[in-house]
Amino acid sequence: MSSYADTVRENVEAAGDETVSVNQQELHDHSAETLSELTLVEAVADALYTEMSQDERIMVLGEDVGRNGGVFRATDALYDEFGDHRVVDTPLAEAGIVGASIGLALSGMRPVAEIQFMGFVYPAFDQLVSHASRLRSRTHGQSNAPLVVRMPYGGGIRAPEHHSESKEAFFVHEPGLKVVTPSTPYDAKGLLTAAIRDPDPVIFLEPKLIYRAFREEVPESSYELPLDEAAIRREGTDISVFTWGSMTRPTLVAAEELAEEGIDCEVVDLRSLSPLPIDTIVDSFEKTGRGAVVHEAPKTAGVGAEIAATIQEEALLYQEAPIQRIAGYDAHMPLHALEDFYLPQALRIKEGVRDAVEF
Amino acid sequence: MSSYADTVRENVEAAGDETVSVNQQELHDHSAETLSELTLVEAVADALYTEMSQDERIMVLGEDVGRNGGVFRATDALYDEFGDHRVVDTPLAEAGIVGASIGLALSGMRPVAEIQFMGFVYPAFDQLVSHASRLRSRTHGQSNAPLVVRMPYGGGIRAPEHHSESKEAFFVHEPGLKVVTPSTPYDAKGLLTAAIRDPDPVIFLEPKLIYRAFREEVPESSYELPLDEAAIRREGTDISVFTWGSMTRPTLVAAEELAEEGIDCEVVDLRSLSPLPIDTIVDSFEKTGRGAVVHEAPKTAGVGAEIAATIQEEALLYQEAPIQRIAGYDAHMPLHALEDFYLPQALRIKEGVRDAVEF
Amino acid sequence: MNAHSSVYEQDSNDRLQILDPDGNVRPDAEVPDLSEAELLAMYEALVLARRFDRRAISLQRQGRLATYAPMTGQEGSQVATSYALDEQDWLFPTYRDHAAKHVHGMSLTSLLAPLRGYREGYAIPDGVNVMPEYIPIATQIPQAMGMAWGFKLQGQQDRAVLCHFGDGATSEGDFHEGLNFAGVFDVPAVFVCNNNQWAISTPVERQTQSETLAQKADAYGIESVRVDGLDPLAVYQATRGAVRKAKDPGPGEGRPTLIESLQYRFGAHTTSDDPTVYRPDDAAEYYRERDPVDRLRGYLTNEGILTDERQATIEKRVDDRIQTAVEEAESLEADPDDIFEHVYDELPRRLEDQREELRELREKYGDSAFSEVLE
Amino acid sequence: MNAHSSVYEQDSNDRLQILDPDGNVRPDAEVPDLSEAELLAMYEALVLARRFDRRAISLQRQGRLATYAPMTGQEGSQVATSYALDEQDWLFPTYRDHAAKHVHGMSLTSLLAPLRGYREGYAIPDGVNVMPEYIPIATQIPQAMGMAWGFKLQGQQDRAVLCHFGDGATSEGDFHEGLNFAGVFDVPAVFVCNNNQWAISTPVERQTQSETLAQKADAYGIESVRVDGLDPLAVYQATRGAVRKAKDPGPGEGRPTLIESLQYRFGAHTTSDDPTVYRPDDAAEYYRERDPVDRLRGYLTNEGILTDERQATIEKRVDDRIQTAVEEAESLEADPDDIFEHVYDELPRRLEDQREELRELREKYGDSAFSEVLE
Ligand SMILES: Cc1ncc(C[n+]2csc(CCOP(=O)(O)OP(=O)(O)O)c2C)c(N)n1
Ligand SMILES: Cc1ncc(C[n+]2csc(CCOP(=O)(O)OP(=O)(O)O)c2C)c(N)n1
Ligand SMILES: [Mg+2]
Ligand SMILES: [Mg+2]
Repeated sequence: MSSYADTVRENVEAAGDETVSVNQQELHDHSAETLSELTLVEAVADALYTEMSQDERIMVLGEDVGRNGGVFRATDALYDEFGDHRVVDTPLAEAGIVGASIGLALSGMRPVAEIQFMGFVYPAFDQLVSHASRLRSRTHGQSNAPLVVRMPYGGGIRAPEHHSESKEAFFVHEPGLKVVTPSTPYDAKGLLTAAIRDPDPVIFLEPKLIYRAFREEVPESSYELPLDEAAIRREGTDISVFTWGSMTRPTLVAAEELAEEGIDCEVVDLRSLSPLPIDTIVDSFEKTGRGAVVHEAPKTAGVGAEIAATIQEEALLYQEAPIQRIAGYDAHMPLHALEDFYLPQALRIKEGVRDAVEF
Repeated sequence: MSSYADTVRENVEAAGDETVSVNQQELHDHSAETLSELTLVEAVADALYTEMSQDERIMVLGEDVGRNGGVFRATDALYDEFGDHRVVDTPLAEAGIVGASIGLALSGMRPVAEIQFMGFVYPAFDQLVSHASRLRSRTHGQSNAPLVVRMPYGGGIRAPEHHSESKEAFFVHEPGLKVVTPSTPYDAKGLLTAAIRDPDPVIFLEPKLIYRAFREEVPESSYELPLDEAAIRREGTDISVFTWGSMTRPTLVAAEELAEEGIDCEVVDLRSLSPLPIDTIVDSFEKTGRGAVVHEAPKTAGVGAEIAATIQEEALLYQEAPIQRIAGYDAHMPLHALEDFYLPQALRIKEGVRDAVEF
Repeated sequence: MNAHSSVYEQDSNDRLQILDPDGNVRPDAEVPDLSEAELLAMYEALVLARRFDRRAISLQRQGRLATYAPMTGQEGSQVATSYALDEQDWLFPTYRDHAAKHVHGMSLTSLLAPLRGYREGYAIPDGVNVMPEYIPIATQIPQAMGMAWGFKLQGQQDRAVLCHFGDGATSEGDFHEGLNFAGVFDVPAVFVCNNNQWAISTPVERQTQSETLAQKADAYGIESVRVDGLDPLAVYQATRGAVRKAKDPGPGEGRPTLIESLQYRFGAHTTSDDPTVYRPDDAAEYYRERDPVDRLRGYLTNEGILTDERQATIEKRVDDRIQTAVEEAESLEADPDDIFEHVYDELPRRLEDQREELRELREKYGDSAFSEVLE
Repeated sequence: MNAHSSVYEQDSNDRLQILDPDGNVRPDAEVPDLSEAELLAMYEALVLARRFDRRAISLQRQGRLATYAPMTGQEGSQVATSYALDEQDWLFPTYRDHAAKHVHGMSLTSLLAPLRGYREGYAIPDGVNVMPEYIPIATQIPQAMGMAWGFKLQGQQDRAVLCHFGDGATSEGDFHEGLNFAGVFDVPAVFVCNNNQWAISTPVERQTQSETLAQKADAYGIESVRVDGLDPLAVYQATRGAVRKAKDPGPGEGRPTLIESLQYRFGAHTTSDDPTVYRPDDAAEYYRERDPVDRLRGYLTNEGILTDERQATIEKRVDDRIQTAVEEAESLEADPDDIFEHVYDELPRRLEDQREELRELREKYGDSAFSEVLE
């Protein structure tokens, strides 16, 4: 197992070297920077730390984010540094957390709320879709709710029921919300920084499967990545594979293995799910003429459907095969004995890509 | 205006005669039946009344469903007939209403909960997606939650903010829930009856725009329509237009007008949004080779995306043009001065269909 | 007659009252420290509210306004709570709190605009600290709490937040979560429960088995007060006290307060509602005898502050202002581009495309083509 | 030391207690009417719970179980509440209420199965009235209320529903809505708040400003009781009384009851949690001296009901049962088809296709191909 994991890591890092760095250079000159080797979850904590040091309005609130530093340590060290007025353990009440955050934002604060797991965001769904998302349009652009709601999402960690949710589509369907998810430590810091500074409400999905999967050099100072741009993680000519968050790594693994079979995949890490980076999606697809989407969420009415629908809308004449949706099944995530059979992984990704290529 | 409305009515009824009746005859022999001319909302009340008369386990609960008979009179007369133990005004709390309904179902009752407007279902979202939908799979098939959650949905009635929601996609994306919506009084009674008798939780969306738009003959006795079958409202050869609920009528109007231009639309009223009647969708599309979806909800990640994605998956070789999504914009429903510009109506439907046909 | 209203009918001592039904000061009651001018202004706001209500209902019947939630009988409490605020304080209203919004700075035109279908009325003009009306019940409560908390965190000691909601709202989870946070974070907020005894057709005794709504505050360790919501002076006093305490609590005092303002919904829930279906109007007579407008008028007349002449001036002025606002609201025009403009700070590509699509359609077919009957 | 635990430390009279820390009957206390056999059975359940907990933690450390929520210190209350139920009553447990489930009929193997990743442990065997554990906090409360309401509506006077939740759960909207409905519809439910003073790292005094959790019942017009949750006899008595009242309330009594069972979480929140990060363990010593297992043992020994020999027999029997359950749980096998089978009563076409797709992949590549490391 560990040698496989090592392979995964090498592959991903190799792929990363080629492409992420391109991306990084555009935005950020590494040479003059102090860099740390961080995991994704450390990069989240680092982004919070860096931003909170620079902007007093920023506060973190949620369940167990204080002394405990969050159940995943994503708010580690913040409590000691910034104290219990800016790093606040709230009562156990998600609607309260998000409702409070909206009010805090209105008062001039910049709240970053943590929902302990995506499966527990539903009590706050009303505050998000009826208010956070609408405040700007309701007030005719005169007011807004600049808040970030962070939550770990996704499966693969042998967690109990409700701890593996991946329902990004719920938020993508609601106008007025932005939805982003990083797949690398570097992106985690850059995207979270941008999310905090963004004037609109941002749902920040953290792929907990890869919270600690690998380390990457992350600048110690602050930097932003755009909230609406995809990253091409691997260039290829035969097929465009769209994915995000925790599915990026298995997709890259599959891509390398498919390369050995002679199938050259372009892997697009969307990063932003709302607004969708439509131009990048369409450009990539027009280049390859074939496509697949990989996500953990149930297939039906997932974000994969939107991507397929958009492509056939904008690039039908380029389309040589059905866009494959390699996704969670239309069932709930099983308990962990069957988890491996539910989640897409390199095996299913390869199979789906072959189907598209051989069509 | 009223002559226009009359046209709409005639067209719809004409279309209805051709197709719905086929459907009806299969299930139900009209000849021996007492029929009433009912509106859609009356058919809802009638279904409740008929079922409650036959099955003591059925109860209705929600805000103002009792003496007041519901804000739309969908539970009219039930209180007087069945009393305050079976027609229950609850406290103002949607999570309470749905949570209670799950418990009632577990106790052996057959609860039919009303959510006053779809825009107010979000406080109950957690109970629906974390529990109602999962009880069967969680218990390995040993338990279930046979409950119906009725709610008026959609716009076009000059209602205040939050009163025009159409977010069926949220429920379609959640495994374990069934989602149906009628577009005629006959279907309203047949589908609601089936929903009440169904062993799974059913989200029953009522198109309030057409609650009282027209009358139709509805048998007085009880009958069921299948929960997973679409109805072809108009047969045609040039393009398949998929829609449901309140968008069915403007779609049929558009179809008749397009017929005069020489475009022959097949109009498929999906009725069931989850599970989707995939075979009917694909069969119709394979016949016409072109498609459009009409819905009120925002376009992005709406049910239209799923339909387009499914078609290109299953019938790409038949596809001659992009499937057009004629949908609400990716914005919140504006207040009513701009409502007409937001909702799809015959104008936009025709335009979209022409785009598909002329592609 | 329900439990609450019968308690209420005893004019009992379980709530703060200053004026008796005729506007006489009750024995032992102390009139709040308000100048004649202030009292008259408050009274004028009451008259305005009452006449605005009547006008709005009539406009709705003529099809010139959409569904409207009347406030007759409740405007005394609304006006008094807003009078008790300082300018820098914030107000979170519901769909019924027209008078509260107006007294705290919202123009009458803004009140009418959403009823004509324009979001412009929900904009928050600079310097006016009034949120748009909240329609999803109780959702404003955690938000108001959050704003109050934010002011406290930012050291803005002189700011409080006042949040309105109804009796029905106390059943929602958001009420519970908001008030519980308020207690834990000791925020400068005043929660005003406008117990008009009905949530559409549901009487308050079907809403909860709790004897009073005020006592729900104990569950959060916060203080509460019950006040006669038909007595504007009592409501003013209770609210003013709560606002002061929010900003500058005494030793051992908490900042937040729950005020249960006991009222009665004189009319229909909204213009779409027909209360005769579900409530016998036994109680109406009783409450009409305690009408807040008449009551303050009685007091001011007794005190010699209000004369017939002044009354006439007030009525005239108020009617003129309403008339102007109606005209302004009726001359508003909506721009379909607005659908897209304020969804995000910047227009994403897809919304831009959609705006373009709509523009083209309008160009091609004209705006009137959009007003088809959908059903 | 937080406010609640210091109150607690006074062994004060604000809660029901029967045994003192050493298991002696307190002056004025009355021992519930339980036979020797019943007392011994209860004790055996306690020993089982304690040893099950230890075993589960150790299995988790060996990687043989997934994350586990320990109950040490809380099993006395769990066992006693379930003993107070009649067989036909229903139980709504959380992820921590292993002993409560077992005493009310769930096999030990079923308790372990979900921790091995099998939904089979969440099935509800015929005649066992225990719901699967609720993980989303407080969501069980309105459901338990609904079930109790349903029994009442169906005239099943002999059934009550008992619903467990933690101190943290009292902050959720679902607690509020569920208890409020319970009051309004007067349902035969017993709500047991297991106040172990911590919600993961959050102490109960940060959860609410309310002085007690029991007093929250006033907001719903329902009765409440505080009980020493480390005293199994007191918990039994309080719960038994509440169950009786649920089924057959006296004049003026309501059916529902909120029981605040004061406990202390001796260990970590779950096996993934490290409490040393956030709580000084000053309080542990105090509570360990009041350990519920030792306390009942003390009482039974004092009474001559429990001998060393019996103790040995019990321990042996209990360990054997646990061992058998572990073996059974470890021999369970999962069928990937299960992913699809129970989503709906009947398999819709798309799920059928997906089941087929997975079957084909398994056939082609073998099941082991699915256990790739994803990260
Ligand atoms: C979450 C939610 N559920 C339902 C509704 C529909 N609704 C509008 S007003 C109302 C009654 C509100 O009663 P109350 O809180 O007492 O306020 P009042 O109208 O009496 O001022 C209801 C049920 C809503 N607006 N929001
Ligand atoms: C709705 C929801 N939010 C958050 C969580 C994560 N979580 C699991 S247990 C827990 C603390 C629960 O505390 P309490 O109710 O006191 O029960 P205890 O664990 O102490 O028995 C939290 C926050 C959850 N399971 N559900
Ligand atoms: Mg009310
Ligand atoms: Mg606890």
